[in-house]
Amino acid sequence: MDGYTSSELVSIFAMQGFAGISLFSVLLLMALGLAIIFGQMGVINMAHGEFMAVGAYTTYFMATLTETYFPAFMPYYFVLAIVVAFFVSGLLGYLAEFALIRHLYKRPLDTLLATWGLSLIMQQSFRSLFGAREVSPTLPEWLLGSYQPTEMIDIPLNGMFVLGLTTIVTLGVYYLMFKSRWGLRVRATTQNRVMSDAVGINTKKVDRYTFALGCGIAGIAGAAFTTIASTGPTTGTLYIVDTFMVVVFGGAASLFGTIASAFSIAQAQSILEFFISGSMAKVYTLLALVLILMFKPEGLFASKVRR
Amino acid sequence: MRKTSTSRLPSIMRRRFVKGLMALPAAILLSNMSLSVSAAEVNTTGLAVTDDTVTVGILHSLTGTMAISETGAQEAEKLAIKQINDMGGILGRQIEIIQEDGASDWPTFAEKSKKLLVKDKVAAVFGAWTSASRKAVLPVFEKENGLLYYPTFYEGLEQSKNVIYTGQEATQQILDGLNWVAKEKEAKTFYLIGSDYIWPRTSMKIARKHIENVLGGKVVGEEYKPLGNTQFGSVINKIRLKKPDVIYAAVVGGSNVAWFKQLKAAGITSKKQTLLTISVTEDEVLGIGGENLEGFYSIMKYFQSQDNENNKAFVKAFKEMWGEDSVIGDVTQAAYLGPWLWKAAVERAGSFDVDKVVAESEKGDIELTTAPEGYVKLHKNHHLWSKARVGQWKKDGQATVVYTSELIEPDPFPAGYQ
Amino acid sequence: MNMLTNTDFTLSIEDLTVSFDGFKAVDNLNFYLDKNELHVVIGPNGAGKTTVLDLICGKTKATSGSIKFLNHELTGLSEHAIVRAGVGRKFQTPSIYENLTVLENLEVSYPYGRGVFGSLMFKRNEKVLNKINEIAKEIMLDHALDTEAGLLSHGQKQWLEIGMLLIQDPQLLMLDEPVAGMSVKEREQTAELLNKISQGRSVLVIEHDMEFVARIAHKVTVLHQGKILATGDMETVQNDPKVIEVYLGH
Amino acid sequence: MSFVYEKLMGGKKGLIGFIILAALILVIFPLFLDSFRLNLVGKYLTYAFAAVSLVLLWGYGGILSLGQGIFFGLGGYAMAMFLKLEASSPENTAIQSTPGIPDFMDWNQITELPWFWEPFTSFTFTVLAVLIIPAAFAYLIGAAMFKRRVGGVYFAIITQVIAVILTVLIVGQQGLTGGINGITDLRTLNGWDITSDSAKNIFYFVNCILLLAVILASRVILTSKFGRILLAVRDKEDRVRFSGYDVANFKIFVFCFAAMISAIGGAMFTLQVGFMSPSFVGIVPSIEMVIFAAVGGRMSLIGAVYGTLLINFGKTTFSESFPEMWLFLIGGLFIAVVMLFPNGLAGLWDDYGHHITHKLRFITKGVSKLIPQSMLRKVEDTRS
Repeated sequence: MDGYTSSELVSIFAMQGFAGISLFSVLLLMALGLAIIFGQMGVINMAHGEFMAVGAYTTYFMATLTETYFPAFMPYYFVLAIVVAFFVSGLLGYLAEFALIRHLYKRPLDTLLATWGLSLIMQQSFRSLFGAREVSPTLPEWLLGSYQPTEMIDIPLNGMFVLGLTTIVTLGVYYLMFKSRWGLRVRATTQNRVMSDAVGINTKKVDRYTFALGCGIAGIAGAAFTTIASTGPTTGTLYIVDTFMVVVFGGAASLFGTIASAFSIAQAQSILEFFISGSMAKVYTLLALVLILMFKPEGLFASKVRR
Repeated sequence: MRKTSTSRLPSIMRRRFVKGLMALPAAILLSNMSLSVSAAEVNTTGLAVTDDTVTVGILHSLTGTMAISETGAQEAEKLAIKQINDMGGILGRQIEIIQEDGASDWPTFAEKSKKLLVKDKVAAVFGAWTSASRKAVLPVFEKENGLLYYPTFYEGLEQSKNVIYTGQEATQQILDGLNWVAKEKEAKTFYLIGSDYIWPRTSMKIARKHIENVLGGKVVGEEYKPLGNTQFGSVINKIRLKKPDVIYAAVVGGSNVAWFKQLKAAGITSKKQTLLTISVTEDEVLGIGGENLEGFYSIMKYFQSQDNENNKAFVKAFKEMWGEDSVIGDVTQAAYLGPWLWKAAVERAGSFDVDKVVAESEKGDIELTTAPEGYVKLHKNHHLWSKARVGQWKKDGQATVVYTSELIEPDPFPAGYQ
Repeated sequence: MNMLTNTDFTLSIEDLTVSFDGFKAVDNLNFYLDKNELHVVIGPNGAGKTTVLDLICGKTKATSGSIKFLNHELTGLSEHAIVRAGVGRKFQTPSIYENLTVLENLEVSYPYGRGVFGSLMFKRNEKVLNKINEIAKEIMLDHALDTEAGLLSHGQKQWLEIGMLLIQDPQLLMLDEPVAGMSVKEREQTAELLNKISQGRSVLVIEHDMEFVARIAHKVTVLHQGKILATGDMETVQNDPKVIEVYLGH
Repeated sequence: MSFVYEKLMGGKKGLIGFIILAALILVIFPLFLDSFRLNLVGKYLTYAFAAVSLVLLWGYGGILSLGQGIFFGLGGYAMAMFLKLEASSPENTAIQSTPGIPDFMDWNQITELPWFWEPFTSFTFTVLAVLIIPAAFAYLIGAAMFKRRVGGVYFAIITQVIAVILTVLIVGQQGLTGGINGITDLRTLNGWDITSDSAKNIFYFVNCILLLAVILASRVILTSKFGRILLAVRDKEDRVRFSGYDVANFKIFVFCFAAMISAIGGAMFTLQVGFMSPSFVGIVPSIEMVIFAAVGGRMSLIGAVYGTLLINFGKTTFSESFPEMWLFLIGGLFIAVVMLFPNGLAGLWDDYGHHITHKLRFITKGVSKLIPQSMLRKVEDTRS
């Protein structure tokens, strides 16, 4: 790397580091919902990407609404949109659990197929409602552009926003799943349904709300995603494999594992992309994941369980 | 299947332009056009031609990832056909449309094109968008001796008897734009970035040869991202490190949106950086958002803002038929030319027979003076003579044309660029 | 420590330890099983009984220590190799193929055609059928050969699983709670069955039902928190103050 | 004889089912469909190979592979490479800067045929490659996964990721593979024009016979002790292991066999359709193949063929008439099959089919007596 001044290299290094962290926060936000649904409940939700798209479309809808009727509210709508996205996706998740998933808890591979069917239906619904074109909400000014700590360093504002959002959601999930009374019930239910029933936990209710929570978080991820990319009917399918890889690689039931896995995948990919072409970077990253999973099938941070 | 309207906008918005549809001008029948020639005379090969109708096919993706891009093209084709019908049709026959959905899936394109040619016996097909779909249908058209009007600007390196290419081949689009940026912006160093498939790669190959051999410039980076990729952080940092005079981009589809949003977020805007792209038309801007593109340049043969009478009439008619909110990009305009070029060739041949229509087209003197982009002429090699234009994007999603070339001869197999 | 390396024990377990994330489920265990001995392991819940069986048959990997079967080291072998060496194991809940008939269940367990191609070429000949009939009679299911295994009663399922082990003629048979969920009559029949099959092979049984243990055991070992508390005949063990403490103290 | 009857045909019920299927695809379709539709059916039947392979793998073995597209694609690509080399003779490609190599290589500035393309000039090698390369690849994946006891959901996800990797690789290395366009414009097989109608008809029958042969071979496997062990592994893997079987070997074998079957389908696809593209390798086609098997009935080899035909007919018909409805319908069908009819068409047939066959036999007997042969021919004419 000759021909570059050291301050140039330092700032590139800093920005490259942030690119990795930014990818990390995106992956983590996508994976959190799935970590709950797949990791805690054992449901393979192939429609997870579509629940993200629901969040993204909700944001788009809110943006259009605000632009048309309350233009003065534009700088603030985005925060509200995230909350609405959470509830809309969550509500749809609640309904999906009620209609489909609850009949399939004993057949995990079948949840995969049924949710795939669900994802097709959702995709067509997006197309019928919003059209085949990709859409992008108009973002508030404060989300555009970059923060310049020095002359040469630009830190994207949307990346910082997603990072912040991811931190909040992660802490929220941690509190909810591991510190709250409700999280205890969820974990009890997933570990021993019969026993949980016996000690008076309404396991059906727990299932439904857990699934809804996972979908709701997917909705938040979708909303956040509109700051980075556009949304189309098939957007969800683009992310589903990456999302599953993060969760599986981290060891399905471990929140810390999901975080570590998102971090290592993001850094690996972002660094590889800097040195080799994009396509091959993706191939190498995925290949490495598959190889590692072959040697450690239970993922990075699965705890040893006495069976 | 027959389809009268496409749903590409939220239904709340759609209601508005249904009214526009109703208000379409009544059919203007030019009676002198309806020559009374029997079907047997104008059709010796068993095409779907009756004494008062002729059937054509439209084959674009209505579903799947490509539906986004192909919507405009099929709308323009339907507009042209409607206008031709209102003028009395072709050889006194009204054009009927059979539309098939390619579903963004190449094998489906092949299957449907075969159906259109073998079962429906259509006289011509307007359709295909991606290179891959064209490659998939090409053997079918050659085998069944069909006629395809293909609207997309593409990589060249092809010339089939059975295809008329109404978009630009790569050299037409690329070379003049590069000359312009080298001269106007005194650009010496270029960073090439594209999606990873044949069109960007071939275009970049031509661009690189032109930059290195003709302009005496330097390519400081060349990068391809998988289709659908939405992460450009690392590439943007590489670009920052190389500090090119010009970023030369051919990113497509959903990636395009991510690419420009992230450029803007990284503080790379037109204030500091010249960016020239060959993959952004008004259609793409709709998704990317004008604010993310403001000040960057596209090279195309057509921009919606072009100021001439043909274009004003076209834009007005298009909006009347498809809604006030619709935008028109380069491919949409090229698709619009297809039915008109076919009409001209059929009328000169006095027949719908594919061989005769192709023979007329290959004479190299079919011209359209009414094309929205301006004057175009069909070359012997099945491509169009056309101009290259550089447009600078504005916040409202429209471009200002800042440069227009001379009429460029199409050269699908450019010597020195292969 | 390796004094006993070459012995005539069927099974000798020495210094066996396994820990799950620091929790020692089996802690430095030493245990020996004689030829033709029917040995019962008892102990409160969580004592590590099932884990010991898991370790012997290779389902769980030991952290340290050695398990020798007829002087062959078993730790490190895969499950199927351990089975082929002559160790059979019945699970706590009956583990049979519910969609196959009794006959097919026994046939799948028949110790020939165990390789991929062997199984493709395997023929159900006279010899196989005779053996199946013989075993079926022994486990009192000869009348139900064509019944789908899922339709059997709970007790019959337990017997079928024992039959699936017997057909392989193992030197060491390990049974995890063989009479759980059985009626009084079935218990008696099972006790008889066990006494019969323990002739000519060693049998290791885990059981809670003291009455049943008393009926069948040659020797009893009490396990507590992964360690051996007492070993001996039923009477000795029952009178051991440490054992009484463990069982009553809880 | 009893071997043939029991093993190949699966007894009386199996025999009838097999004969009906054979009659349908070998006699009825060719009689009643024009060459365009027949060629379409031929294309669908190539997917049926993959669906049949999933019956073995998923229905019986409980191993859900979401990567059968990998093997379908490998088989298809092997055949396409051979045909492309034949189509790229120096005379045909004289216009290129390097004549004699496939056109897409020339566009990507490749001036020499890559080493791994060389052997595909031989037809014998190609046929072997269609069978062996996918099987060997499946062996690698299978050995790595099953020996490490990766199964169930994890296996499904990992096969899916491998499908993604392969797709990205094919698309990214377009100079070597033809990229996203795939390998197109295949015209002749050893000098014989494969685009002609007569060639397509011959391929159709070859395809049908291969498919029927694959079904029979699968039946031999399923009726052997191997088949029972496979079922046993699906239901109680541990028990099988503790009966002294090396479970991984059984899984590897069935995975390799399934890969080989899918690859035959892929090769036949290339021959009949005239090109191969990465859009058959990825996740979506792989999951569609599972749909075919699920709709047909995951435990029924013959059902898989019907499932494939039904879905594809549906897809073609609906996309011609109501493209918007198609995804709703297929999505709904998928959910319905999983939730309401886990045994698919075959299950419905078992529940209600006997009444129908009974009635049908009665009707056909009556009809054939009532209607003169000439009229039957007339019906046929109006169809085409």
